[in-house]
Amino acid sequence: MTTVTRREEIGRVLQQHGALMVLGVLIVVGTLAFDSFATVGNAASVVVSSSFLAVVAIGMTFVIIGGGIDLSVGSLFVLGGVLAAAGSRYGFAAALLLPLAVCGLVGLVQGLIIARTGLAPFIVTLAGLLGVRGLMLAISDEGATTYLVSDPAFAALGQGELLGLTYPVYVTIVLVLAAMVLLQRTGFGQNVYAIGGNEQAAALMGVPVTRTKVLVYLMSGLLAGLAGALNAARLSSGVTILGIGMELDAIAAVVIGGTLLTGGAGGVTGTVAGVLLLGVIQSLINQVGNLTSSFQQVVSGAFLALVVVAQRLLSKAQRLN
Amino acid sequence: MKRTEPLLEARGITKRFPGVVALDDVHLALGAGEVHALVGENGAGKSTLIKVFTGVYQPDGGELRYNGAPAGFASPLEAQRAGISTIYQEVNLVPMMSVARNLLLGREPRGRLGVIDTARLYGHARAVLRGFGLDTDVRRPLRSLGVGAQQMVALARAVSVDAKVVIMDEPTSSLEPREVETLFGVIGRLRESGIAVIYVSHRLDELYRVCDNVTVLRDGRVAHTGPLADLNRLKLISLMLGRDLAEVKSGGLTRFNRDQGAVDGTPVVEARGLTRRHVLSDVTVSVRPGEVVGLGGLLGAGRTETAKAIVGALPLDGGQVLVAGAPLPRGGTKAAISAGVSMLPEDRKAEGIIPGLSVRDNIALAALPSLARAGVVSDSRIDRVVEIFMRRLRIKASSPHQVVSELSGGNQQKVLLARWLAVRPKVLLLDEPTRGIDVGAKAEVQALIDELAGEGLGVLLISSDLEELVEGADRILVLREGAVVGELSGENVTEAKIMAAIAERAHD
Amino acid sequence: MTRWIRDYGVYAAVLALLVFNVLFTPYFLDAANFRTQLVQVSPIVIISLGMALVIGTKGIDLSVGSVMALAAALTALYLGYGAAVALVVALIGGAVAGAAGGTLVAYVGIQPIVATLALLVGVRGLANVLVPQLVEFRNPDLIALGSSSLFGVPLIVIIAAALTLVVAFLVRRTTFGRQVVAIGGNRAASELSGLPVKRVLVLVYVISGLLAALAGVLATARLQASDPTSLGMFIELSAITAVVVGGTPLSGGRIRVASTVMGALLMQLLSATLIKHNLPQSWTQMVQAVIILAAVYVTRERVKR
Amino acid sequence: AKGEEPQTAAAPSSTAGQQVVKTPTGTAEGPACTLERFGGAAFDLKSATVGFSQSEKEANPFRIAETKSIKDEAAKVGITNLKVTNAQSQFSKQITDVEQLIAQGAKLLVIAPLNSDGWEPVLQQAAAKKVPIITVDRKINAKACTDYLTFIGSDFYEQGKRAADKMIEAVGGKGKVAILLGAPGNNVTTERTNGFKDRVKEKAPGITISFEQTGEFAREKGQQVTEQLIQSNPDINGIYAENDEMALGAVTALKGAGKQPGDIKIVSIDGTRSAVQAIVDGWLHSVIESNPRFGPLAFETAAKFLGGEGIAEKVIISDREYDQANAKDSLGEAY
Ligand SMILES: Nc1ncnc2c1ncn2[C@@H]1O[C@H](COP(=O)(O)OP(=O)(O)OP(=O)(O)O)[C@@H](O)[C@H]1O
Ligand SMILES: Nc1ncnc2c1ncn2[C@@H]1O[C@H](COP(=O)(O)OP(=O)(O)OP(=O)(O)O)[C@@H](O)[C@H]1O
Ligand SMILES: [Mg+2]
Ligand SMILES: [Mg+2]
Repeated sequence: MTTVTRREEIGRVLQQHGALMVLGVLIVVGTLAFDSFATVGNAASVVVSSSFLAVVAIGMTFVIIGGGIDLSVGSLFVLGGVLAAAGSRYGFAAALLLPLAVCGLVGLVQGLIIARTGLAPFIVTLAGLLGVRGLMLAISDEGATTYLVSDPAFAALGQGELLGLTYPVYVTIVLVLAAMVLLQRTGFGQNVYAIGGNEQAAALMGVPVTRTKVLVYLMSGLLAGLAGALNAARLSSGVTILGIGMELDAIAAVVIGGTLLTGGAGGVTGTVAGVLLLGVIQSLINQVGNLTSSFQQVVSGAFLALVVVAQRLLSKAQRLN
Repeated sequence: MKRTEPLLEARGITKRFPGVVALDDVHLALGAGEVHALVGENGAGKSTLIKVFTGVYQPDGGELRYNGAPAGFASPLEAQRAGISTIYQEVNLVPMMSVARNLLLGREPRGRLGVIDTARLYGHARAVLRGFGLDTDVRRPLRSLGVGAQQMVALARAVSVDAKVVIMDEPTSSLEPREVETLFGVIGRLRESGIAVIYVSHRLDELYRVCDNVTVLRDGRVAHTGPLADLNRLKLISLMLGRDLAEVKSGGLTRFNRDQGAVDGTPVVEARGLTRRHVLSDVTVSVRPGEVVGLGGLLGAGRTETAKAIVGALPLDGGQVLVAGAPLPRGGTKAAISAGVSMLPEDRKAEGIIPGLSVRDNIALAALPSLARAGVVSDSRIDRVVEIFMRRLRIKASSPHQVVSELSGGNQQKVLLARWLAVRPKVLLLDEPTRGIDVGAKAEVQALIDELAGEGLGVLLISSDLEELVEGADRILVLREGAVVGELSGENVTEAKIMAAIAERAHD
Repeated sequence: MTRWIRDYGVYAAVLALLVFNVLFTPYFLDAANFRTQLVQVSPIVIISLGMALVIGTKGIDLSVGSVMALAAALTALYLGYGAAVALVVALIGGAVAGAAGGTLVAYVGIQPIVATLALLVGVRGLANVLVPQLVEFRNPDLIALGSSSLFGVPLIVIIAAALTLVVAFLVRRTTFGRQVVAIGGNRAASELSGLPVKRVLVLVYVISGLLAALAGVLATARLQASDPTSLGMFIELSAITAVVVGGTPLSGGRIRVASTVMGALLMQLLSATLIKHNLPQSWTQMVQAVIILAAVYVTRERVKR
Repeated sequence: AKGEEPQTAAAPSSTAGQQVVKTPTGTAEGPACTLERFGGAAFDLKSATVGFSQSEKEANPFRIAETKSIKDEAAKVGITNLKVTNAQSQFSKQITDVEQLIAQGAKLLVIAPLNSDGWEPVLQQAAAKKVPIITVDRKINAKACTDYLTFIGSDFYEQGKRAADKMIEAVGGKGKVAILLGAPGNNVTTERTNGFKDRVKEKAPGITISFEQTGEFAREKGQQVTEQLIQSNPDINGIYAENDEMALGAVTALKGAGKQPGDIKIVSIDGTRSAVQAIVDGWLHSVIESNPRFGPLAFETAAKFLGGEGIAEKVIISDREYDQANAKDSLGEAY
């Protein structure tokens, strides 16, 4: 019996921390292969640029653990940025609150629709993806207007540095820690796992299913909006062409991080590892420097497949033995 | 023990589903400290009534009263907050969460800043479960426990909240005898502390041991309600079935009627030395045509695994299955099925029914290849087969096209039996074929097993119901920890001998 | 009544949109217009048919757009040997991509959305490696495939209609179809019932790949150019939308072929209406979002309480 | 540059398609930027790490020619350490790409920006290390000589205006015209649209723009939109396509609808070989060039800058135009 448990445990560890291990391997390989890989500047650029996807992916982690999916985050990310830049004309508070309010509202509405009508999250948030991008285009005059961040304090939020890393990195770290506590140590987190693991049972056990779902999508919307706003602060403008396909990156990061798409299991640490892994892969491709653009895609696709297959086979082998 | 004012009361409750009236003007009164049996055939409406009490369904008519005032619960959560907690027929917990988190979901001990205190969470969970005779690592995911242990967790969860009413829908169907005793102990304590219990079970012995009053449902209506002591077993059965006393009497308690030991001939299926690490060790079983071989043992003894191994649904480290002398290729159930070996799985919901499909499609599923020509199915052939089995097994459905998930548990089980009979097997492995089905259906299934064996079918019968095993089987293998620890045949097939076989080795 | 709306809501919506267009869109009743709409919707219909099968097994295939691109690339590469050879090679390419996805799903046990996401990225990359830029061609056979008509009905439309019938037959009348639905309904039970679950799953993804490849060849023939870079971008979302709007639940276990075609038609008519009325992109996307939600809402499976 | 008059004559065609500067270095565009003013130190271009950040996949003729031109010229000049990244049309990725090029020690950056705004982090890092940035084909909205060195490229607004002139000429100053817009949110789309509309309003009030829908710069989308367009607006006289791919998609649509060359006048921008061929075949009326061969000019500018010369804040190249008159002869120079 104890052996069974240990094997299970190993399988679980591989499933949950596989991304971290692969990440470690890649960093070692990169360091050995390229002089300019393990430099402070390069590491900082990977960390800084990953932080925005990480914030989005935290929300996605909650959604996926809760048994759902949120395709609207890419659109909410760009909308958040445009709103933040537009809002910055009215000061710091407006720049931060406007995107949070609107993106939160979108998340809330999606959550309500999903929880109340039982429509599939995939399709509801797919409509969200379209509708939100439409809204962004409407606000930005079909994309012709790029709002510039005019509030210096808000711009500083995205550009200010501490110990060589910009503020958004610290915001992300705080959010990750908060998300870990929220998932593991609060009733809400338990409810998320429960509805993702067995929604019917959760309902019968007294979990407020509707409220939990709504909160999860609200959170995802808020985080995507926040990430967009921080990014706008960093770029000093509400760029309108961002976020296309970002939902897929976020989902990939969450899955690589060991969270099951079927819901009920997973965690934020894995997701962070997944996000960094994607960032490091990109960085390595850049280090090679002369891969044609199509070949880069083949490499990314193959790598994604490889990671999930390896993870799957390792954890399966452990379980079957 | 009786109080004047009922604690929980149903007054004229009616609940309709498309095509059925599941509950029709149902009255039920429950006093504090009372253990109230709720009985009836499959599909009588027991589970539905419970779900109305607990806010899963809203009644179409009638009134619920709780604590002397009208009440209606919009959700299970509300009912739970009001003090009504429930153990449902199927284990309803979250398999991937840890035992402790399942047990205490929603009322985890909090530490500083209102954050869950994991140390206390695990400590508390361990303590609670020990009170239920369960000593396990509470940090492991729930799914790593056996079904029985899971049910105990569900039970512990339901009872350990501040409940005034505890509803148990067939709590013992997956418990082993020792666990059943623990449960009865718990019920006794509940009664003493003035908590009311609604107890649903098809096992009549249990009812007489723990219940004060009984309400009999038949086709959604109350057929009788009153003290249980006023009814003897036969009277109770006749009320449930709606048939005459005399008729019931002549039928006996199980419907088995076999001349035991009359079979011989070469085995139609022979499993040799089935071995799988930590699960099965060197299990050898054979079944001859017309023979019913019972598999006895406690929960977790490896009976299900034996059956699964025979049909190829479980990877093996060693061993071989021979059908009519020829070895069966491994890796999937298809080969076994086409060789004539079929298995009725134990877990109806997870491994049996396909909930979204109709009764018809569920029955025809396994037999499809034989009901098709060049991959194109023949509707008329399917209809013919489906009709035959629906009639023969008396499947109660509004039409063959009704979605199977709308049927009651017993009828779903019959649909599955029909699925397996439709492939014309030579050997049928039945894993708990009568679990969770009512006396009437149980008798029908048992009679059917008899009849099929009479026609030359070999049967491997797995059952936790010793009476059923003893009366139904020609020969019994007793398993313990994945190994055969005894074989009984002829005169030796008695409950006492089975118990002895299990016990002897258990205390080695 | 509610059941009627659920089952035929998408037909009603298509009808409503037709009526709107007849009343408010100039030249809508021209035969040429209907031909345009049908021709444009055909590739999506073909892909949706495969997608419906995949979704029926509780899966999803995100790779279809990239498979279209791969087919376009292969067509360009092998057109030198004649249109027929190019078509066959493209179909083989699609089948191989489908088999790869199916194998990851069925044998390795990767969740469909992840397996096909990897293919979405990788296969398009591969298509681009094979054919890095748009290639025009003048092969008369291939151009004919894209632009000729039979009795006034474009060949592409005939092909899509024929495939619809084939898939409907597959779903309703064959063992394979029943098995697909059963696997989507309860995989464990299907396995225990002796269904060749893994084989059926692989086959379903192969069919989806084949159909996507065919759609890719047809789109290429119509465009008279092979464009692996942008062909089929985001078409997986249109196909999934068509399937779901047609009332096939994403939770698997049920397939509605005719309604899927209607779903595709609905989305096509909608986008045509918005284009013809010259709405800006922002409006187009918002209106589409609302219509998708409304359509899936009326065709949803109702939860009983 | 918005106020400038359009080039009236096509650029000389003796240059084998190479770019020709329209606003020569150091004239008319404000004070020239010198190494001294910029604040950096001179370095040897040949041995330095040079980064090139491409914005889109090299899958359309423009990007292919652009990347090739940069790489070829780098080799020609003798740059041994050229690092090329590709943002695959994802703006966030491009920012990261450039940051990583800086981290890898790039001394000079040539950037083909996906977007004009949003370069703040890159500019800061480059400024901190005094890395000169030359942006090609699209501008960056920032200060030349402080934030970046200079911009080499076309004027998209100007291209729109010139396309309008061609359209006015084609339809005779009146009629109904449709626009196939580029990808929404893209600066190029915006400027080519504004230039076209402004010019039409100013010069030919008789032309109404009765239809504008996005074709997302892709051929298939251009075909589909045009198919819808000619159904609902059969009286359309001209189509302005904001790139050649959409124009060629429109041609396929017109062919499919049984139209003859010249029935509907099509004007587009880019100057790819297929488009110029389509002029020869009579399907396109004219094409305004957008020349992607930035390599020579980019490295020439860099060399001058490092050599202490002053560089203008914009180096606007002179785009040619192709029409019936010169298409056939210029085919060899189209990319
Ligand atoms: N969700 C539902 N939709 C339609 N019909 C239903 C539904 N739930 C139950 N029924 C029907 O209501 C009747 C009562 O079912 P119920 O589950 O209450 O029976 P039961 O007494 O608990 O049976 P069992 O002993 O088999 O569990 C049956 O005829 C059943 O088919
Ligand atoms: N908690 C557990 N942890 C690990 N393995 C377990 C656990 N519970 C059961 N098993 C394994 O599963 C095997 C069979 O369990 P199962 O309960 O299905 O047996 P069974 O004899 O078929 O009982 P029944 O048919 O009454 O349910 C056991 O032999 C044991 O090795
Ligand atoms: Mg029941
Ligand atoms: Mg068992």
